[in-house]
Amino acid sequence: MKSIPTETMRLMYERMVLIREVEEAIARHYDEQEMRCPMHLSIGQEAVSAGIGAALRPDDYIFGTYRSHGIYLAKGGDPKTMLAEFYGKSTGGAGGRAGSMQLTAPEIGFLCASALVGGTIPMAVGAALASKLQREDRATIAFFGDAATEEGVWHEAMNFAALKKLPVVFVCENNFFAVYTHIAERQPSDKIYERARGYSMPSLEVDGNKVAEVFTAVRDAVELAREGGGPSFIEARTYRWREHCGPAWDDHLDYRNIDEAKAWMARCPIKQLDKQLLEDRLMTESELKGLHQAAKSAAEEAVAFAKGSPFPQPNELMHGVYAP
Amino acid sequence: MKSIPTETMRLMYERMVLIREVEEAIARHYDEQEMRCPMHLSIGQEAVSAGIGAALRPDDYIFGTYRSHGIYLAKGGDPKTMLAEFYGKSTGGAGGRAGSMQLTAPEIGFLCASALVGGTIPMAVGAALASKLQREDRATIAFFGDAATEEGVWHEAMNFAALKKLPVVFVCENNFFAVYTHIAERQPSDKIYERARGYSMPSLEVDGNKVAEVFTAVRDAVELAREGGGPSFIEARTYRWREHCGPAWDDHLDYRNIDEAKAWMARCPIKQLDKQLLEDRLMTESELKGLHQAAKSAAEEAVAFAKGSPFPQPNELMHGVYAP
Amino acid sequence: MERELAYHQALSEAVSLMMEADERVFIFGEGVPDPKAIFGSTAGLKERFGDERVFDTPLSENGLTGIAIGAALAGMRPVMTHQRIDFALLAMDQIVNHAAKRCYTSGGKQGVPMTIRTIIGRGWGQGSQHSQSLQNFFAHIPGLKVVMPVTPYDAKGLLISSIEDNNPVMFIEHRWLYNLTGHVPEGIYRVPIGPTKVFREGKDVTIVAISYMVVEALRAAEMLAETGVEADVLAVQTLRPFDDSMILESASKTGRLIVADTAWETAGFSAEIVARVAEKLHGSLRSAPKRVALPDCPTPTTPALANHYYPRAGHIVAVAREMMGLPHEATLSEWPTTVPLDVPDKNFPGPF
Amino acid sequence: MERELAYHQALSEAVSLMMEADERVFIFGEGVPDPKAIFGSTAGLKERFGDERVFDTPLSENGLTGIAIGAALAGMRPVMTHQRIDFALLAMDQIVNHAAKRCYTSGGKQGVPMTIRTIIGRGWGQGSQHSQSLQNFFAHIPGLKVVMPVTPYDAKGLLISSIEDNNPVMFIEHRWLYNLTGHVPEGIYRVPIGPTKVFREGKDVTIVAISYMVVEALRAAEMLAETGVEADVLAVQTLRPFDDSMILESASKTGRLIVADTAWETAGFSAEIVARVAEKLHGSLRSAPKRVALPDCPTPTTPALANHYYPRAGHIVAVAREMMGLPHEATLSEWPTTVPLDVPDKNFPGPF
Ligand SMILES: Cc1ncc(C[n+]2csc(CCOP(=O)(O)OP(=O)(O)O)c2C)c(N)n1
Ligand SMILES: Cc1ncc(C[n+]2csc(CCOP(=O)(O)OP(=O)(O)O)c2C)c(N)n1
Ligand SMILES: [Mg+2]
Ligand SMILES: [Mg+2]
Repeated sequence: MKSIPTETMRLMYERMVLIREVEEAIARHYDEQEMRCPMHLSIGQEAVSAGIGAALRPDDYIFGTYRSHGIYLAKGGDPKTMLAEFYGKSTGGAGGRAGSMQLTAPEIGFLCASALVGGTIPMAVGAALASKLQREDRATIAFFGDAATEEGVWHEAMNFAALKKLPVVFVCENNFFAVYTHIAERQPSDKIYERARGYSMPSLEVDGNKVAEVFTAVRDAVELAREGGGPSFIEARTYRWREHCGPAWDDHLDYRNIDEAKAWMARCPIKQLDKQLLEDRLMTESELKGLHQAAKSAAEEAVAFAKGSPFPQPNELMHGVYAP
Repeated sequence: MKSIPTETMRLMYERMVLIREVEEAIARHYDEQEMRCPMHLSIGQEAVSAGIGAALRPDDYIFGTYRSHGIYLAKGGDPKTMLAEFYGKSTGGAGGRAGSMQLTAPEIGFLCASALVGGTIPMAVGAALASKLQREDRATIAFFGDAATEEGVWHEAMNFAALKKLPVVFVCENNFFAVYTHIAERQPSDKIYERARGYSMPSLEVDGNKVAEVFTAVRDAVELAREGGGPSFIEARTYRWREHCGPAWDDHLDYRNIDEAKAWMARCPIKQLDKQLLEDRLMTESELKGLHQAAKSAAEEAVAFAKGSPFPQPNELMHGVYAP
Repeated sequence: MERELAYHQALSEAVSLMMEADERVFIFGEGVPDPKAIFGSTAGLKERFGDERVFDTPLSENGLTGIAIGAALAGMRPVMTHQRIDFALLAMDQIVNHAAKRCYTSGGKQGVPMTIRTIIGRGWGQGSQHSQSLQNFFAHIPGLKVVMPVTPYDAKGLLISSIEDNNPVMFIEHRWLYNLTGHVPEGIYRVPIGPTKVFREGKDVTIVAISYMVVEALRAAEMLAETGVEADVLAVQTLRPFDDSMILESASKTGRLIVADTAWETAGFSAEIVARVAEKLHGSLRSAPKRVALPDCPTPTTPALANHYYPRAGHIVAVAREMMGLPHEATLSEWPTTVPLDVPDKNFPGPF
Repeated sequence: MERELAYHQALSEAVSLMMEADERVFIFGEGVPDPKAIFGSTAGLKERFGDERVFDTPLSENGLTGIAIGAALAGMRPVMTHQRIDFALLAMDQIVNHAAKRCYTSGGKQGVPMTIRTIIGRGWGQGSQHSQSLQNFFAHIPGLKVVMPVTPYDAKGLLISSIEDNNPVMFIEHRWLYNLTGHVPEGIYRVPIGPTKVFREGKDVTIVAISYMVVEALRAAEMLAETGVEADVLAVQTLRPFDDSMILESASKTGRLIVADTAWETAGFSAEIVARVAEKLHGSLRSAPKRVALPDCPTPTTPALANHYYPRAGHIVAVAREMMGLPHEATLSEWPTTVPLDVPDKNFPGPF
């Protein structure tokens, strides 16, 4: 296994912190009822996004889900336009038409997110097909949750990608839950990567709370894809901290094992890396503090920018239904 | 492996011959343009149907495809009402509303066929769920072709059946083609049973031209289902002789390897059993001849019955859109 | 005093009573037994009937719908849920190609006694993929029945009729009706699938509304009454089989027709209603019929645009007054900008 | 003398020319390169452009549609086929929830330049699952374009326009038009998406028809002409965006409207056309508008019933004469029982 350059470790740490701080800011401000759209946070799952983002080139593609703040930021997305979108402002990435669930940013290669579980998986395969036809060595990431693999379209997309040996990497963020429903009520086994083996492509499992593991797996899969080696499947096992949709804690609803939840939180992807970076002397206490401070103010700046931006005008309602 | 009772072997032989003769009769009469509906023949694939039929109780269920003449007859369906249906007569199983593609016979437990590839697979799982809720030890067969496993709904049905350990047996009739398209253009591997292993259920491959192999596999799977052991997957590898839809030979279209086709025909499921039955002295030459003759006349009787039956009346057009 | 229940309570009571009365009835779907219990509409069922007859599922909309069909063919009476009608788009093959065809293509031998509960909604940033009103897809298909209850009373009575029906019923609820309360009798009673329901009588204009738009239509009728205009308000609670008799009767009485739908105007069910009246009451309308429905664009998430996307009582009032030849009254047709328009009531926290 | 092509040849020529002109164009779908080549409509493409740009697929309608969307978002111009519109029901999530929403929900940043070729049909025992006319599903959805060409000339010109369009186009062909021949110019030309096309002019009655029903409408016009009734025959070749201007013009001229559709009458696009005229031409029709479309039942396979299920020229004639106050002429409205009615022409061997 190739070692990971220091600046890559720093970058991933920085991005995990940014994701955490931006989502904490969303959580702080959400009850003001100014972000009037459903919001699915990635707090606790930052390592998966950061690991993916650091393994990609700017021209690579990502297709995500309604829970994509993390990969948007990890791919280099601007917090300002994202928050403005949540606030429904004309400065938002989609001018207030997408909200959080359909966050899209073609300018950074984040081609589509969907409020439909599994909806973007075949699109990712289609983008990979395009890259192949275009003779480009671009890689595409299909990013989705554990329950998305229960949708028939996942199967169809996996089969086609394997058949045509397309440059796509399927990254399944397995947090064991679909809303309040544990995977045990949805699949006969929670080892999704084993089922994926049936599709004639490399398939492995990584600790989704260890950013280095995620990065290494995605980097290797992306390399394989660029070389024409076809698709891969990666299951990143992690855990959602807050409620499925919204900023609150929902353990009082008693749908999941509280000890299990605590154990996962103790394995916070950021804290784990904190320790390591300090032990390995890659960063100092104060540098880390600095990063957290910077991220926090970037987040609040984004909120301020969003709040200060104008709403779209009523006469814009019908704009953009069709492309010219 | 438990041995197969002589009368079961005879029964399966008898049914294979009946299927062959009935379909040959259809082929003979089709050009008269009186059977005005698409027709998908099972000639060459009789062993799969016969093996399934002999392994079932009358109260077990089957869900099929648009290529279901074989399993209909193997489950004990009446050739007369089937032919009458093809001729669009009121004596047809569905009074002329279903034709061949949606052949249905609840009276023999053949609950549904569909012109949509894969369409009945989840229904079979649902019927199995019903049996479980009803505390009955009934088994259900989901019968479909190789291409049906490319449909997302196959994946969804497999996952749910495994999750709930339902008494259903998935029998995939792999004849390597979807219309003119070879499986190599549709799936990364032609070993479908290997992919099925990813669903936490027993999965095996059998020679679909050897009725004894099919019977044994289905019998064991059905037993497992009755005992609450959950679903199984069986891939029966066989070959279609005539064109995908219609009675003609279409090798002039040059879409498949003619030697491969010849090799499969040399392995005719009926001829193979002929030899064996004679060698094992289970039947005599004349008995066999007798069976063929009987089947042939049963087929022609069915055609005569169909031709002699009345058409439905115009005022019946809107009958049966809704159940009372 | 009469017992009052909320719409969502009426729904769970209907299922509970039917599960008690008929062991062939069971209910399943994504989230059915979870803490939120489909916005409360399946609350208590799992505790009451156990997890064999009340269960959660994988995310497999098409497969699950086929499973329901198969169970129905094998003698059960499944009730399944698609929490949003947008998700039902994944199940169109099973609903349209299979459930709707089975009875006819079996020569009438087989029924498919299944009920598909699904929800439409509006507002609160749900956006283009979580707020569609696709009832006309199903209303177009022979072999299906399509029911859209408005009140708690009708929700319970129609759900019971749907579960007892031997055909596939698309039972389409509206999220903004879930907290609506009203009288709901105890025990099993039936509201027949079919007839259009008269909510209010008036001689001047006929307002035919679907689902939540009935609420807006009744508000509009109130506002109109204040200015001396009396409206007939009719609710089409069954889109298929569609019974237009009450509508024709009312429209021939008032000579004016407004159709208010939650869906897009173009090619929606509101067109069918207008067409029926045009065909069957030719020459008897005093003014051109009009539809109050959605413009031809996907749902925007921002309230700044959504506020101008969704029709409300004020729009209906404006149309009615124009038909009556009365001057435009801004105060009646403009909406208050003080309260948020993207929630059913001001206590609604969102998200849906 | 002018070059004549069959409808299916016009289709393959359009794709061939576009693939030659624009390397971003490719075509795929179940059976596209096989010996039957989608009833001839993709004939020669694989030989010409190779199996990377012309390929067969697994049976995965929803996935393949999503793949086309993804390729379009990544700079390609996919043309995909669903050989029967019934199969497209498996892809409704990708078409309606995704393709149709992408441009709007990206704030206009993204287009989805994809063309979905799909076929509707009638007769020859195809039955309830292989002969539906589901155009109204798509006509109801903002963000989609819906095109239904009638002649070989329009098939080629509209397919070229569709492939060049930056939006998802549902391109709906009719199996019974495939052998229709007509003049088709060489090279690339465009027929604009949008306008309704006038096929024949007459002062007495307006017949608006969709897809194959235009053929029946023209036959009806012939028959009517023999009895002195002159019909305007208009073809709606674009259902979305729907331009009703020509229809309004014609209907206000003749004062009589008949709408002939291949789909079910209830909740079909024919209702939208009638509703538009009712709303915009109130009081100017001399007789009630009428729809000639399918009754509320699934398609039976037996010709004995199918013959009474599908509308033909005779039905249109009967309706027109009734509108004109002319006596019913059995000889005109009854169909010949000598020839089979379930095939487009007597040479048709079936199956489809
Ligand atoms: C097709 C579809 N079915 C159901 C839903 C409702 N829903 C939204 S998110 C979700 C859970 C998905 O779980 P998973 O894929 O594991 O992703 P996670 O939320 O855990 O990140 C469900 C059921 C939906 N949005 N789309
Ligand atoms: C959903 C769907 N897609 C496509 C078709 C067209 N079609 C009919 S049969 C067939 C081939 C199916 O092959 P397979 O499942 O292997 O069964 P076989 O015909 O070989 O018995 C196809 C593509 C269809 N009927 N339904
Ligand atoms: Mg999850
Ligand atoms: Mg096959």
